[in-house]
Amino acid sequence: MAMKKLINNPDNLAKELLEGFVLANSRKVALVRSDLVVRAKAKAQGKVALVTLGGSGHEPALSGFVGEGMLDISVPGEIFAAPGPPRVLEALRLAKRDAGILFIVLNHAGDVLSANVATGLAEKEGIKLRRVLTHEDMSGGPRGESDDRRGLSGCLPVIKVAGAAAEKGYSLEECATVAERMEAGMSTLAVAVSGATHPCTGDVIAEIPEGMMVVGMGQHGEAGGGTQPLKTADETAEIMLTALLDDIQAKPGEELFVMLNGVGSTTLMELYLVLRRVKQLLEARGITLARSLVGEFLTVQEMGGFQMCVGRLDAELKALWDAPCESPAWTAK
Amino acid sequence: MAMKKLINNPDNLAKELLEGFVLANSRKVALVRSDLVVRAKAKAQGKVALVTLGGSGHEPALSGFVGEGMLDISVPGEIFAAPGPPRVLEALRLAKRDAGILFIVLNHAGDVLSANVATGLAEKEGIKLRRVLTHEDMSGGPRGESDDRRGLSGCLPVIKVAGAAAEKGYSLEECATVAERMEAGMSTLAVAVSGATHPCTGDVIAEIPEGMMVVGMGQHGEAGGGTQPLKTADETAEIMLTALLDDIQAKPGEELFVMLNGVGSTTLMELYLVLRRVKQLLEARGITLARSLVGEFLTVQEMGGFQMCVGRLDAELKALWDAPCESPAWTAK
Amino acid sequence: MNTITHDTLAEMLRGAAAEIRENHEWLSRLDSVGGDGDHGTTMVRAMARMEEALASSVSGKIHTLLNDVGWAILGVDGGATGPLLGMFFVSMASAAEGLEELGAGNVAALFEAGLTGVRAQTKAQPGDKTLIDALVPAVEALRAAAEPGADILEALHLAAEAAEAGAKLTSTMQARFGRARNIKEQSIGTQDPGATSMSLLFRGFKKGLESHA
Amino acid sequence: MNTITHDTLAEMLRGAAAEIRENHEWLSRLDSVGGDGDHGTTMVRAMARMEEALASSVSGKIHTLLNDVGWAILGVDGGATGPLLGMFFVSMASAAEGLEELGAGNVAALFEAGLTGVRAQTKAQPGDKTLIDALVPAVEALRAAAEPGADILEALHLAAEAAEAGAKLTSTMQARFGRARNIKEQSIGTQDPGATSMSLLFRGFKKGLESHA
Ligand SMILES: Nc1ncnc2c1ncn2[C@@H]1O[C@H](COP(=O)(O)OP(=O)(O)O)[C@@H](O)[C@H]1O
Ligand SMILES: Nc1ncnc2c1ncn2[C@@H]1O[C@H](COP(=O)(O)OP(=O)(O)O)[C@@H](O)[C@H]1O
Ligand SMILES: [Mg+2]
Ligand SMILES: [Mg+2]
Ligand SMILES: [Mg+2]
Ligand SMILES: [Mg+2]
Repeated sequence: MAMKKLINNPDNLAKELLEGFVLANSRKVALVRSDLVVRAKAKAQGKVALVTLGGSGHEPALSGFVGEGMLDISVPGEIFAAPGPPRVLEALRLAKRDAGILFIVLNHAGDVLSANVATGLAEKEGIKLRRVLTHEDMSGGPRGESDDRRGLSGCLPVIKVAGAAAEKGYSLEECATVAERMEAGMSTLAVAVSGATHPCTGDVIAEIPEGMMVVGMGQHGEAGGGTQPLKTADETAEIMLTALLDDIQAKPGEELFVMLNGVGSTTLMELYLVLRRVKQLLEARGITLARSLVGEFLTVQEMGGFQMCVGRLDAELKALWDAPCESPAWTAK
Repeated sequence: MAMKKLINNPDNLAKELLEGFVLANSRKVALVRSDLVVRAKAKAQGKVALVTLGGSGHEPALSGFVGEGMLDISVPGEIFAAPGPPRVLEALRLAKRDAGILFIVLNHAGDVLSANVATGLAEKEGIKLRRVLTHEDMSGGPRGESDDRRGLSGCLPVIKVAGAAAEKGYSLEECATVAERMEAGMSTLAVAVSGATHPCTGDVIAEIPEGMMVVGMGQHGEAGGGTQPLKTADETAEIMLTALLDDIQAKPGEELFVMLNGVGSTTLMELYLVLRRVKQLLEARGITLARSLVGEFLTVQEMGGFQMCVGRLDAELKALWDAPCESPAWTAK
Repeated sequence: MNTITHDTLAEMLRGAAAEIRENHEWLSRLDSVGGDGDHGTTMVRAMARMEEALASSVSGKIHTLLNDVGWAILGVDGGATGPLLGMFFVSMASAAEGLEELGAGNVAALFEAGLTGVRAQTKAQPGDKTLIDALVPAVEALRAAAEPGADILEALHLAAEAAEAGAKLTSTMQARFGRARNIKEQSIGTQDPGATSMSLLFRGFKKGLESHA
Repeated sequence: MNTITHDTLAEMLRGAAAEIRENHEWLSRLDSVGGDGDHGTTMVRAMARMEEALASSVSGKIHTLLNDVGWAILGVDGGATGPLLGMFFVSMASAAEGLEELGAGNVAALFEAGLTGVRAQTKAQPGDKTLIDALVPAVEALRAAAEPGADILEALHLAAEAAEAGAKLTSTMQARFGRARNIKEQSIGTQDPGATSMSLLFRGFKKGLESHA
């Protein structure tokens, strides 16, 4: 089937969508240099700044996480492609401050390479920064082999708590500790039920056979095992939650958050069914569903499926999770 | 193609999704009687209450609009089917207060009939209420023939301003005036690019031919003319905006809001492109894009396409639009 | 048969439920042309509620039976059908207050009240392609046959025929109410689902009565 | 040909751009097996940026030319390719500081510096199915041919052959870096797109030099 997308010239797609994004969220975000997304109202210089980078085409991620209590700057790339190092360096220069920069990087080859080059150059210029890598996709490989686990939607909880910490005046070291604790305690697993098309090329991203679903797919639908007959919401919830709890070795008595991130055409309706079952299963194991988050945060075009992200919360992380924020994708009072 | 949805027994779908919805939004909403959605923290009795009703399967609508500064109670029906009058009557009893109830009804046969019966019974019980009908789908027929225009996503701006008015202590009459002014100045047009499946029956809702789009489809994809070759985002924006401005007879110098409501699998990316073009076109006509709202508010499962809703704003409506609110689908500080 | 008791009426209602259940796929198919394809499902749900009400309504009173059935159907989340069909029975119930059994005249009067109750809910007129187009001729046929002492089975037979003719005639009409009005001229050529289910209800009333006779 | 000037180098780079442009669909096809299918597009974008830099780089200095090209490619939003290829040229530039023309030994030294620059960015080793697997043998071939006074065209010919052989060999390897590592064994049987484009670059360098000769 041919692509059915309302777009203009694919070459201008990333640029045009960015314009529209800022228009739609003009009270929260603004553009600098026409290609860096910053807050509409800058954070005080005395506080740690949060910067991230990543490809476009995953809206609202990642620029949708810019705002009070969350990111200071996002460097959006082309569709599904990390921004090049020079623009990332510009962002780091823009964020430069004595308090330092918490630089959050999702583990994808392009993002990491671009971040590496930019970090090297920034450090030569005396820019103070700490890098935090998110790599919580359990389908990438065994826990501990961080290189093999990609960064999926789990970046959102990390950005939320680290952003809240920065807002509260935590030091760079403290912000990094919070981010790393959140990251270390979490794991994400994706399920895909239907594919999508690349908005620029029209190519099929992830062809899912009729009647099947694939558990353990990455952000762009790269193949990755786990093909099985389509299950019910309850069964799918159980398959995924069981794997995730196993991966983070959750124990009775613990408090967890669960985030369900719809990647495109899967409805909120379906995600609510999954959350309902997740809650029942956690209860049966004596685990508390301390916080939940259901919506579309990091999408893959019109792909069908979702990512389930599960992670440990302690008192501090809960307080940071609950702290006010005001970004296009997450506003809390 | 067979349905690819993560659901359980279709007979329990509406009930289960409601459970998950409340779980996911437990700080904002709660259930009464297991089938009425109310605010987690009730509004003061001295203020006007807002109540609405409508079928499920359009998440986050309509229960996602319950919360501070918006609705007090939503009566969710079965998938795509209005709730029966007895439950609506229960909701009106629950909301009963001297300040009165603003009862917002979307113009669909089932909703209106159910609301009619419930209203008749409620009035016999001495429940004070004012009904506001939203019917802004311009594809239904000529302006003025209100019976033929359905209520689409335009209910959201109406609920927003009326909810803010109620929160500010406006009287029932004043809330109704605000709601009706907002409603009278707006118009909605839908475009569909790909169909969906009914989550209970698996039936196809709106089959859109390869390479085509349909402008002027209703909320459940009932047929309605306007089939044409798929256009670019810019062209589609222009076709729709031109028709809408014509319908509300917008003039240079006016201030309008534009809401782009994705109905399912159409991405935020695409909606941002459309908004970008809308802004350019409005500017060319000397019209101000005073407010915009882009997201998925009233969906039709995994259908591809969106609704464009355009309406007049005056100073009071702008202030009410900007007022704080805290509902699952719209939170503003 | 010259009179109908509480139990006979219950049989009639059960007959209607059976008739709908047998034809629900057709109803949904008709609804999928201009509507949302759920009319069969909704009617089946309404009938299930009706049967529950029949089972639990133990007063032995015609008024109460009809009222319980009406409220049960109102309780269905069924789009247009719930309120219209629910009010149909609720209004019949009001007209049945105090009656222990029904003669042909009572039967006509009850159905007239039902029609009035439906028409209070909608501006739809005959010719607008709705259930009204089956209900009006059915009620007229009942009234015409309602001589004192007339055979009720025969009257219901005529009513069912009239309802069916009315329902068939809706295929020549353009929908002006309900979802199907959105497809305008394209609604011509297909029977209205609501009119069709109304005619099935009458056929079911008749069959139910027959089985009891 | 024993020496390369600024202008000859520019010709080599143009040759590389032409070679990529001719084969970009193949590159994307290779990338769609285990990656996201954009490698051809990204390389074309990178080459367009390179040509812009070639056109606007007017210093006449080899160092500046390579540095401008490197930064232009870094500026491409191109996933893995931009940083790796950009740092390749930026690192070559550093090694070219002060040089007005390049002998065979200089050429080998520059490409060695480019390789070092790439390897500073990634932990990928030979055998991991990345562009390293084409680049390492190419650089080795250049070094082996780099007798004083050696023919640079001949050396580049050998390097291009070595790169192509290296790229072909990647089809026997399992990807351990980049997106393709996600498909594990399934990556065996297809050449690595990055190694392939690297071998195309070398073939293009050679062709560009040939055309200038
Ligand atoms: N406003 C109305 N007045 C009279 N009858 C109506 C009206 N709206 C719908 N109907 C009847 O209801 C039928 C559709 O019922 P159903 O499919 O169950 O409801 P919905 O349209 O809400 O899905 C139509 O065929 C028509 O006969
Ligand atoms: N971490 C890495 N180290 C070395 N080479 C890499 C790495 N990641 C990717 N590559 C190379 O990049 C190629 C893919 O490039 P490209 O498709 O342009 O980038 P992306 O994978 O970001 O879409 C791979 O074939 C591989 O040769
Ligand atoms: Mg890529
Ligand atoms: Mg319906
Ligand atoms: Mg229907
Ligand atoms: Mg790629």
